[in-house]
Amino acid sequence: MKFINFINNLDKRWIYLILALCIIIPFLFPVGFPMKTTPPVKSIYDFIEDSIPEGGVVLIGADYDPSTMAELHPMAKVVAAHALSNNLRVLFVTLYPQGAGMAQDVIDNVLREWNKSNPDNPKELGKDITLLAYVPGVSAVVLKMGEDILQTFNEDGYGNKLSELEVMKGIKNYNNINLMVELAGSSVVLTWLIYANGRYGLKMGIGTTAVSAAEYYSYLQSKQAIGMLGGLKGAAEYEHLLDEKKVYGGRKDASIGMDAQSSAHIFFIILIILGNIAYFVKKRKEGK
Amino acid sequence: MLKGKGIPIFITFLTGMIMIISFFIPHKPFGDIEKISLTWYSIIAGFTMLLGVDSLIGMHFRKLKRKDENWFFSLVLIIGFTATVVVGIIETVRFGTAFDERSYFTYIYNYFIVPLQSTMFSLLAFFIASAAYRAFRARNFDATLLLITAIIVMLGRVPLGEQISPYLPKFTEWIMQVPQMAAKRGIGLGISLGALGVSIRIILGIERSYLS
Amino acid sequence: MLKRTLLLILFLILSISLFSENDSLIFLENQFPCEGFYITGRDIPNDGGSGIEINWSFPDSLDNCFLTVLRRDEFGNNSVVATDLLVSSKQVRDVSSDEEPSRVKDGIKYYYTGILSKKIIDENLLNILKEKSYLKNGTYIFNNDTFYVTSETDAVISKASWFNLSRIPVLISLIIIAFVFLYYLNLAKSGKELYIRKINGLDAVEEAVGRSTEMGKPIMYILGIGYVTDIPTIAGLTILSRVSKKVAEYETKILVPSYDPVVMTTAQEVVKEAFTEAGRPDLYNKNDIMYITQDQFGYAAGVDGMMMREKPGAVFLQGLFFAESLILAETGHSIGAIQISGTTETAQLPFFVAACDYTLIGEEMMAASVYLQKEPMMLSSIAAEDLLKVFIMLLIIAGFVISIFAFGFNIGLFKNLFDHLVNALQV
Amino acid sequence: MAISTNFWIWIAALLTLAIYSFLYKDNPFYKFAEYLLVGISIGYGISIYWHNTIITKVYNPLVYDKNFLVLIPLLLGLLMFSRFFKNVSYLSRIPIAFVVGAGTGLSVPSSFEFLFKQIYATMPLKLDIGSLIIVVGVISTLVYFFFSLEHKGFVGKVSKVGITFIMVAFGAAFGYTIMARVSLFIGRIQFLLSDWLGIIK
Repeated sequence: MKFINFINNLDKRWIYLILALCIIIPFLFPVGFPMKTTPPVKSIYDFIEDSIPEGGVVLIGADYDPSTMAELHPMAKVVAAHALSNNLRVLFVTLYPQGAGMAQDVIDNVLREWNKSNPDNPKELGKDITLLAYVPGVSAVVLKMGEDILQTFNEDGYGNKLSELEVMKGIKNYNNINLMVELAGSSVVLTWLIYANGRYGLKMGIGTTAVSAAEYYSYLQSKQAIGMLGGLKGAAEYEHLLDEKKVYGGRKDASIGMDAQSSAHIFFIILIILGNIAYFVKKRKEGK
Repeated sequence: MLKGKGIPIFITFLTGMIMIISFFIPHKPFGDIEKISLTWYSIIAGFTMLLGVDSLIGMHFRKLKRKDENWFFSLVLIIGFTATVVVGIIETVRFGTAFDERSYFTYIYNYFIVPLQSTMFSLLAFFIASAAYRAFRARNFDATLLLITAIIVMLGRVPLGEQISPYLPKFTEWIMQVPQMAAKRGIGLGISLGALGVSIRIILGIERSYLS
Repeated sequence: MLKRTLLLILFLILSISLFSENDSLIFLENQFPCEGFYITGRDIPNDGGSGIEINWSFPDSLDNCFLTVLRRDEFGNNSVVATDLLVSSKQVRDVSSDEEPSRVKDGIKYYYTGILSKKIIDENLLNILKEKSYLKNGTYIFNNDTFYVTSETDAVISKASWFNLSRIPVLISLIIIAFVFLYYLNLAKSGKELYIRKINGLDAVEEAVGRSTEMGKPIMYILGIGYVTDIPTIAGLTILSRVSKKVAEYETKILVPSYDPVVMTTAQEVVKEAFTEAGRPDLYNKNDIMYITQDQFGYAAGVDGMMMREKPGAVFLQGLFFAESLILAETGHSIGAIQISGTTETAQLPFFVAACDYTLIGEEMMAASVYLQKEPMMLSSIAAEDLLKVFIMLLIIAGFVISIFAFGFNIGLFKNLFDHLVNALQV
Repeated sequence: MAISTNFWIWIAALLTLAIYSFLYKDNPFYKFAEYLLVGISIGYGISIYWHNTIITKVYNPLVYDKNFLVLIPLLLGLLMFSRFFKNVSYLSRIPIAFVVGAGTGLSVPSSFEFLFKQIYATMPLKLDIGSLIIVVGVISTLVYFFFSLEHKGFVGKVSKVGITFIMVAFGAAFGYTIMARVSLFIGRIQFLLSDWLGIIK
């Protein structure tokens, strides 16, 4: 009864405290709630895993900014890490100036984590991975890349001549790229789908925010995209898949975020159930 | 005559009618009227902002002078305000615009305004919890329904829901697309009719409380 | 024979003349077959002028080609309208955009030429083409790339329309609605009694103000983060007028923290007038209606702090609210105030319902000032709104019935009917 | 990684904590952050206003484009100051009347557009149980908003159905939003633990 009374007169601050803990603890001690992978995520993973020969090229479009970073940043990290683990080459491209900072952060992070967990197979900037310099023009850039990537950019995002970089060896245009994964929360995804996929037949996967995911489902159905990562959940599923391979030790941002989300949601539900139990017990007592 | 309500009510009537008519006439000058009136509003609001600043800063000056209980915080407010304006002016002189990346004005934005705003915003995570705790009680049929849909949708959004049943996320989507959408449209239709009612009452001068 | 020779000479002269201007631009004929491709231009209907739309028709084989559109005006100035459009996009509009102010002027003759290419067009080529006063239609080669120049369109003149024909359905319904409103207005004038149903939250206004006065606490009225041009804010101001009249009658204090300075000044007028009407102009204090800041979360922080310190007994949240709605309502709840909220933002209503004692949902809030005043003229507008609701319901039911016949029984007549109905609704 | 040595990160972190202290109770730290935010944001607002309005909407058109039309809102804006002088303070009603007139006038056509869009969206483009539920839901919700009829008898029953729909919608919207709100806090935690304390990499 004491407990019921406590619940009935619960001070909000207990709720605040427990909620904060529910969210903070997964960051310090990742839980790893079980997760089912959905077909759109699995098909991107499988494509990189099985359909690209060693030395193949994955292009990642980083067309997002800090406002959607929470959802899309983990995707960029995990896809890049996966490609490296299969000894593929990774190129980042961005159509917006803010994207360059995002991509550089991903490259730094992934290289550092990779080399820490795989000292016997080190990866290098310029040899295995790089960022193509930002060039204004959006759809014009996408189109030019279909003709000649080296001419479109000239340099990488760090000021090196592309023609001198090992990572660019044998890459002329989209024909030499095995898969493009476009990460964006805006309609720039369509630019890539229409021009790069539509005109040049570039194989594409999409990574987008949970809000925009519904919008792009039709492109999966029409087979214009081979797969899609939707929001934190999509990124977490991918991390889960990569984790089973046990080759990469980087922090699983999306899974942690998802853990925090899940524990918060569970807490909400327990809270509501407790509140109702207390409410009914009290009502019955008062009814007597 | 100016002191009465007649002239202002006529002005409201006239501007209101011009706005409505211009919706149907793309020809100049009517076609641009919406854009122009929004520009005008921002100019008028800009001047009025000085009244606002006068109101706020004046109040805190008075508190400071009277050494009110919270005078120290009023001082913080006034310093924050003055410093931002002064930095804005200095950096405008230095870089041509205060919004330059090297400008300290940008620092104020990035390291004061952004964290304060986003932390205020994130308080919602807590408030939504306490509101849910209090409000989601199965008091009657409707409240129970509210509670159940909330829980279903909440579960359908996280992986846990999929573990419980693969249909849960789909059902969530259905709730959002069908019953949720239906009520939202119904409310929306009511709102647009209500807005029409308010507008017509004001343009015709039936409702004049705003003019005192 | 003579004709052929002449043609050959003409061709040579032309190619030489082209050649002499630029080493790499070569004129060829019929190397890039583009039969069936032609472009047309026309004034954009129903606009305010300064706009021309260019359409083209094309055979499927050109689906994947690029089209660049050039414009020549009657004075011979050339400019580029758009480059590298996908042919399958069918249309482009030559209008002013935010970045580029109006380039098309009304009343001037324009001629458009299209350039078809398989690859995206070279910047240098574009500059060369821009310099030319006239381009013969046919196929050219530049740096080994072939491209095809269409023949020029007829002269196109842009003009402004005096009436937007696509908005006729709106005009018709506006006229109908105006009649409905006027009809009820007349009814009210002739003295017919009009009814308004009970609105839950509003009967509590008196109680909230009264209880707050008993406890010796002020009232707080929050108008949200809208501007005076937003209808919910205006509705909030009209409710403020009625509430502050009660406040004056109870001789208590009303605090109105504002987000927009124009809203603040208007609120000052409203409260002052309400106090005067209630016969207590002496109680009015301009400083109680104060400005906070025009920053969504700065405003929320300021109002929250004010609530914690002034501890109002009743909090009204009436106007336009976004994410800050729950921040304010939860703080209001935690100080134990009676809260009456109302907004038209459907996304925020669930939070108000959860955190406040009473919530006016959407239209209820718009009708609140009528409910609080209950003047016949005001009531008439509510009755008119209700009649319109009946119209809308009938329309929706009719649409549903027609669709049953159209899709369920597959009757062509109803399919047409349904299409007409749907088209009429697309504004 | 270790704790940040960047002065600005520290400021942002301490201000973040000051705001969170409000969850415990109102206290001087929160007050400090609150007053500072209000003060800075209003200063920032004025600067933006100067940049966006005075320069781009008044000065430039007046000086470069010789667009004297902007003198009208300028005058209307100045009339707002009449409230500083008791004997002409009624003049401030003129700009208010203009602004309210413009707002209501603009809302009439846009309400229509909204109305048409909502009705259009309710038209069942395909025939299934979902469309039927939508039609029933929209109509019963509208009945709930009948003001000139007493809600009893048939109307009362239908409006009850309307309330049910409204409640389901509110529950769903509430549940749907929780994730986004929790994400906001996750974002701040990431900032505190990673950028500031460096506890997590």
